[in-house]
Amino acid sequence: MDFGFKKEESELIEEVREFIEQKITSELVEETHQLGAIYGGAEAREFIKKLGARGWLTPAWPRDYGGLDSSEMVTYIIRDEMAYAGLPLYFVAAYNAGPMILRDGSEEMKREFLPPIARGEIEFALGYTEPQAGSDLAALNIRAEDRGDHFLLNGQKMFNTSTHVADYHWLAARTNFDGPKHKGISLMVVDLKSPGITIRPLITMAGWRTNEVYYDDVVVPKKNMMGEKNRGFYYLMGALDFERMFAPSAYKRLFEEIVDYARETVFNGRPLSKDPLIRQKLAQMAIELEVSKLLYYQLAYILDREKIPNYQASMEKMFATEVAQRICNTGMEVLGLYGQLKKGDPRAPLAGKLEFFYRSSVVETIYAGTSEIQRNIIAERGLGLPRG
Amino acid sequence: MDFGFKKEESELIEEVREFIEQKITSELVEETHQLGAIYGGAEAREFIKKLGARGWLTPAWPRDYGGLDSSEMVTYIIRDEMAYAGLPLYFVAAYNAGPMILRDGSEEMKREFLPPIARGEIEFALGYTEPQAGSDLAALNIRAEDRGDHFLLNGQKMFNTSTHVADYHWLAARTNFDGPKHKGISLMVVDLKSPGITIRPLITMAGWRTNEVYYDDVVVPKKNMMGEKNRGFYYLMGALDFERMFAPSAYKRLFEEIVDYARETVFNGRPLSKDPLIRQKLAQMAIELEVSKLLYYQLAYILDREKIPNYQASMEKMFATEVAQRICNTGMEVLGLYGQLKKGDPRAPLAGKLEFFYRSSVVETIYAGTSEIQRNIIAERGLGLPRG
Amino acid sequence: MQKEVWAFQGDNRMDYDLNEEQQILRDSARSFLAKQCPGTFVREMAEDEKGYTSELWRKMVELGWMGILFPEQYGGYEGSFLDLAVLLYEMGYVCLPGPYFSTVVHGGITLLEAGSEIQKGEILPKVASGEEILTLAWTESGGSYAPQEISLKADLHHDHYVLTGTKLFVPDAHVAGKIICVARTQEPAGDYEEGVSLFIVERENPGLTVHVHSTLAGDKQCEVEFNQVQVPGENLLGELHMGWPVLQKVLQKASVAKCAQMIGGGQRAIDLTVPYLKEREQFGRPVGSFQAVKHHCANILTLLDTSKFMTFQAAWRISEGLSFEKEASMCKAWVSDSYRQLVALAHQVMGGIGFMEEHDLQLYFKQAKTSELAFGDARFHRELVAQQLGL
Amino acid sequence: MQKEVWAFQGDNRMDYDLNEEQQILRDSARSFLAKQCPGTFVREMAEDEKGYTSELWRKMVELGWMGILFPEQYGGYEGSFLDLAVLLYEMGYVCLPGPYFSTVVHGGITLLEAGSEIQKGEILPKVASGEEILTLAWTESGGSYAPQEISLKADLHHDHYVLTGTKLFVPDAHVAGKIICVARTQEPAGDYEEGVSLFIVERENPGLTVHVHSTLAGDKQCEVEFNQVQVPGENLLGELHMGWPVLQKVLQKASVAKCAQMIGGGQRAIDLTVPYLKEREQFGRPVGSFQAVKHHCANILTLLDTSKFMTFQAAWRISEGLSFEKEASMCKAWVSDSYRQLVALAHQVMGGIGFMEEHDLQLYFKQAKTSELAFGDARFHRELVAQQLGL
Repeated sequence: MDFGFKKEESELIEEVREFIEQKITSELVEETHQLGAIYGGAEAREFIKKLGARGWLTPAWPRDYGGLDSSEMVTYIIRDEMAYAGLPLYFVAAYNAGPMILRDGSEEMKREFLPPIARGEIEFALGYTEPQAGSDLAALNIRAEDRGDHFLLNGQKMFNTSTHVADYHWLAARTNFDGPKHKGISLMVVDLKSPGITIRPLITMAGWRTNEVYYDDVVVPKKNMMGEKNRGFYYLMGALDFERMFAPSAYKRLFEEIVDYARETVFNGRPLSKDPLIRQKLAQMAIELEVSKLLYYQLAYILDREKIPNYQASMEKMFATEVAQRICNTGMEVLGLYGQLKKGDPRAPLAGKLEFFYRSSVVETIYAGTSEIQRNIIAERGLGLPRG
Repeated sequence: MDFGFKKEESELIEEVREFIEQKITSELVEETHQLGAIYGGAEAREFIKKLGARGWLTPAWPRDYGGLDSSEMVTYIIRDEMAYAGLPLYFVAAYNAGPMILRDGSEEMKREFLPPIARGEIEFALGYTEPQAGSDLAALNIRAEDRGDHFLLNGQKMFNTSTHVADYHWLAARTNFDGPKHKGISLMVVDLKSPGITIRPLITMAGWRTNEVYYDDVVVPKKNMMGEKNRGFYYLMGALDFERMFAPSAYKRLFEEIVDYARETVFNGRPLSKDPLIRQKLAQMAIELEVSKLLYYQLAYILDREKIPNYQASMEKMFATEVAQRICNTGMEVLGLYGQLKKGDPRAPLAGKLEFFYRSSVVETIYAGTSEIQRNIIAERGLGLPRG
Repeated sequence: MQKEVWAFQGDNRMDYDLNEEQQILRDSARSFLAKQCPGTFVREMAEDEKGYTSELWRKMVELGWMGILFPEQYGGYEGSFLDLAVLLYEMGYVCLPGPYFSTVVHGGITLLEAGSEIQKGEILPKVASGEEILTLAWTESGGSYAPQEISLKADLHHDHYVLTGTKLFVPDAHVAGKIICVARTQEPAGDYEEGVSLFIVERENPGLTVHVHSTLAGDKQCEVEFNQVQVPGENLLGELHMGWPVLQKVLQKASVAKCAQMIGGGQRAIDLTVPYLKEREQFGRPVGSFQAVKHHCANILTLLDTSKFMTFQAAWRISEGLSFEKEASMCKAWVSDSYRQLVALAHQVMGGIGFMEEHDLQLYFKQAKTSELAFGDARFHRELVAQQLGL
Repeated sequence: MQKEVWAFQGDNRMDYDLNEEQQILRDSARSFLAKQCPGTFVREMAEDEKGYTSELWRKMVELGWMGILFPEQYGGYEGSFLDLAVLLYEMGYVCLPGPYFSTVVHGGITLLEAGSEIQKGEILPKVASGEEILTLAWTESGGSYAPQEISLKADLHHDHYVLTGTKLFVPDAHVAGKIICVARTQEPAGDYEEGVSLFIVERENPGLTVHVHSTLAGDKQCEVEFNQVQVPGENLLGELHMGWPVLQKVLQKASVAKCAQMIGGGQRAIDLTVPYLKEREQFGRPVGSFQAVKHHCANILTLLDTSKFMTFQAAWRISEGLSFEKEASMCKAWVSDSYRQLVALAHQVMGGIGFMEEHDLQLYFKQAKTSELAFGDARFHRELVAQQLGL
């Protein structure tokens, strides 16, 4: 990396790289590949605790709650290095639920959840999406009935990744059944071992598992509700600006392997890398990765100035994920017939990695807000164009 | 052309080519270039009459009104050959107004206007667009007040190309000022020499002229109204399916000149045409032109079966105009620094033709329904998707 | 649903409709395959070692599909190339697994192009009756369809040839009875197109080993190793050293045949997507009413319609006995890119549900990539178009 | 209006904001140029033979803009490359015509890179005081910035060189006092980068004829014919035969400078478009509320923001004395394509009105193409990036 980091940041990068190099195991990589992220597995939990022990899960948090009082730039650096290493940190506890609790949770809740999150001891899974509420979160209708000291939950969630390995569900549920949809949602922490929860696998075309989660008379103590009742939608919308990002180096690593392949593979007595068309395409990908990098670190820059990345977060997510798909397509062009060979085939280049990314990258422009939603946000917030 | 035309069609193509070759003059080409179409100029009127004399302006019309009782396929062939020759026939009288009169006009009106149109003696200019009514035609508000035996017109039209050279204005005006907008429009033929009409030039970035047309107490006899009063919007919408098209060969000719240039221009001891990147791009353009051709003749095919090209007309117009712009961009890449040299510069390749097309092609995806409008139509009519 | 548009032959002119017989063929194939080949079957066959079932194969034989292209004398139906295209469209529509394409297109067309009367008389009737499965072994370690690729050697020893080398990405070789093998019979002296020959090789031949690749689509492409494989002299297919011109024709025809499959798949991707977009609501309105979604769909339909026209223009030219080289390469280049883009857009408008293994859309994602790569991708065919343009 | 985003230097790290001085420079340049250089002036200068007015030139001199990059000893302001970028951004914002860029960037930077103390001492103060206009004559009939392009010959005759050949696309040569001419002083023996030298040539030199090209943008690019032009030996700029490494640096720096102009133009294209889209109604609602229009605009903003970041990363690296070759080429490649696409999208959302000559948007359409071609287009720079990647 040659971004002109501060000295201490450059040193941190080295430290993180060294750490990863020392602690990474082939089992961890394999487990992460199977799960789609470094999450919930035995190997991952081990590794995450080591990361947490250094404060690297939550460097920007206050020391009181287990952070380092450091910067978002440091967080972004660590997450990008992890992505580069094939260990993407999409860590709901540290990056979605935690920051919301930090901002809007009660002191009791902070004390209960933040330090173990920072130590990497507990893992959360996102509980937003439902069959009828994808991009349109306000439409969610899992019911949380107020029963005095607890809520009674009934309903269904869908595409709730990691619920089968996480400890807690970071749940958005409907607590008000009349009035405007977006004024009746609350956020709560649900122990995934609670009686009445059934988790059913949904297998994706990447081979990863995601889940349907059924709630059948599940009891959730009121103290587990985050912030004020019925204000969950506002917390969520506010949080999106903070949490929306895509670490570009997940695909940078893949790109570098494609470049190596092009250099090493000789056809008709000439390395593929000398083919003018391939040169152009690979150079273009290098440029787009560079652009992604600048968009990515801009977010940390804005956050560290205590401003809110607004349309910029949408732009980064949209751009970087579309670059990701272009890298896969370019790689497929470079590899030709070989591109379709899967992991395990003795002839598979990149050990089948590209075949896998080609499949899995399909969802990048869909999950966490489609590219279409991001473009709406860019136009409306970035340019002030009127809502449809 | 190698489309598998019928024998008589292939013969016609030869005949048209021969005709063009014999009758074309450099003055005509220059005049057409200046005006943006073969229209209204002294040379053009001469040529158009010769075309009309053979029935080639309106081959599909009944013989009674000056046609040949031939097919739309023949019309499309002639228009594409003319486009290829740099003499694009966007002939409002023959292709917009005429067919509407033929379908919905009174016998009197047919007798008055159709034969001279077929003979190429009179020329019409489109009078639809207004400052506030571009894509949204129903919003037009030039006023035509009913004064018994005539209408009294007041208001303004904009981007009404050719009004300064044509004989008649094919005008859409508001004849009902209450109720739904689209139920108050009528179509009429207005003599452009009528007192009260002022035509002001608007120069485009292509150098062509279009016009603002001001109506100030202009008298139009009622017999000049086409069909029923207040049903103009429906006539217009119905006609769009029939008249929407873009002859792909206007840019095919340009493409062929770019190919010739690439073959003939040697850099570093090698013709540009041997450059792998240029080969790929030119091949792609050839393919897209082929696609355009099939989309184009599909329209004639549908019309000749007395069906209505519906989303297909939108698809052809959208696709062919976007290909047009890609051809210009590709040409600019091939020509490099030379691409910016204008007609008249001694060093200008293609006699500056690409520089001109690069500018003028900007409007192709805008006029006569933007690409966005066409995509709406394709999705709604072609796939039955619900209106926004 | 939108009206299906075809681009077909009429009175000496390329026509945009099916004729009556083709409509009957299409309808019967559509209803037969809908029953016989649901998505669950496709998934099952991707995991299955053989990749097809004898039962379905037999039924397809009974319908006369194996001999659709062959002259009557070989037990065929003398259908046109367009008829074959209609059938392949329907097979693409359901992602039909199994060795139909390799048998009838790879094998059948190559035999029709180059086979002697004896060879055709011996093999084609067996194909038509479902007894024989064929394939064609072309690409080697370069993964290319260019003549430079051919280095598997065939040496003449008295009355037989000895073949040594390795072929990759050979479809269905693991179940084929006969493999047509592209071999080099002369060292290239400048022009790689010279000195290439074709041989009919029994798969049971000792010295021949087949290993099934593990591929994206779970189709059966094989690595075939020829280790001193002895082939009788009469198994030479076509003239000695003159195999390349045959292969060029096979490549173009097979490309168009592949495109027919692809546009069937493209149609299915639309049929899987558009009805869902009309039903599914977000923000209180159907997803398909959002302009961004509509425009993606307009692009999808454009990619499909144009792919259909390009495919059927090329197929029509082959049927009519007109030149088809340029049109076939234009077609494969256009459809290869378009189908991939079409499915990518379909995934985008479907959202999360389309990313699930159990949703059939992913089958077409895989079919699109596999088909794009078969017989040369868009880049490969654009280069052929450039040559046709005299560049 | 959206907040302007910049990508600028901070505490050792690339920063995304302007510092205070740069903000002042930007604001004063913005208001000065808004007054001095409306669209009417740009159109007038495109028709004008000279292409600029002495009056405006003098005012720019008074503002110290000519010497912004030069050391104080030469009458300059010792501004950083980033300061220059801020100024060029504003010039691009109004499509400023005239020889500023050729004088300060083409001429000034080349002299700073390669000039002797004597040469700099003689010329730079005159530039700073507005007396001297410079340019650089590089491309010839191939229209390329590659070393193979250089074939104009400079032969040594005792104490002077004789230059013969033709240069094309030389900016503002018709008004320049001095033309820096890239010449071949040695026949290429394999490596075209060797044997290239730079010469300072007086435009008034007999044997030198200048013809202004007729170009898309109406900027003044010239054909300059050197017919046995005699140049004194001391006018050699830099070392004999060693001109190419100098030119490489000039190319990269000038590319980034050009990009700074381009992003200014891109910003203006947005400012011309977006307010109109909020006002103009069609179908009873603002055009800018249609999702298709919004998405075009989102793409426009993305093209602009990313172009800004790429430009200022490269400019920042130049300012900081870091390596900048890769970043400069990445930047020129990205911005060249992005600016053209941005203006095309702006035209598309504006509709007919943007196609009118009198609408300023067309000025930016032309600026985008001209700038894209200057110092190598995206393809040219991608090839340099490929080399940087070790491909």
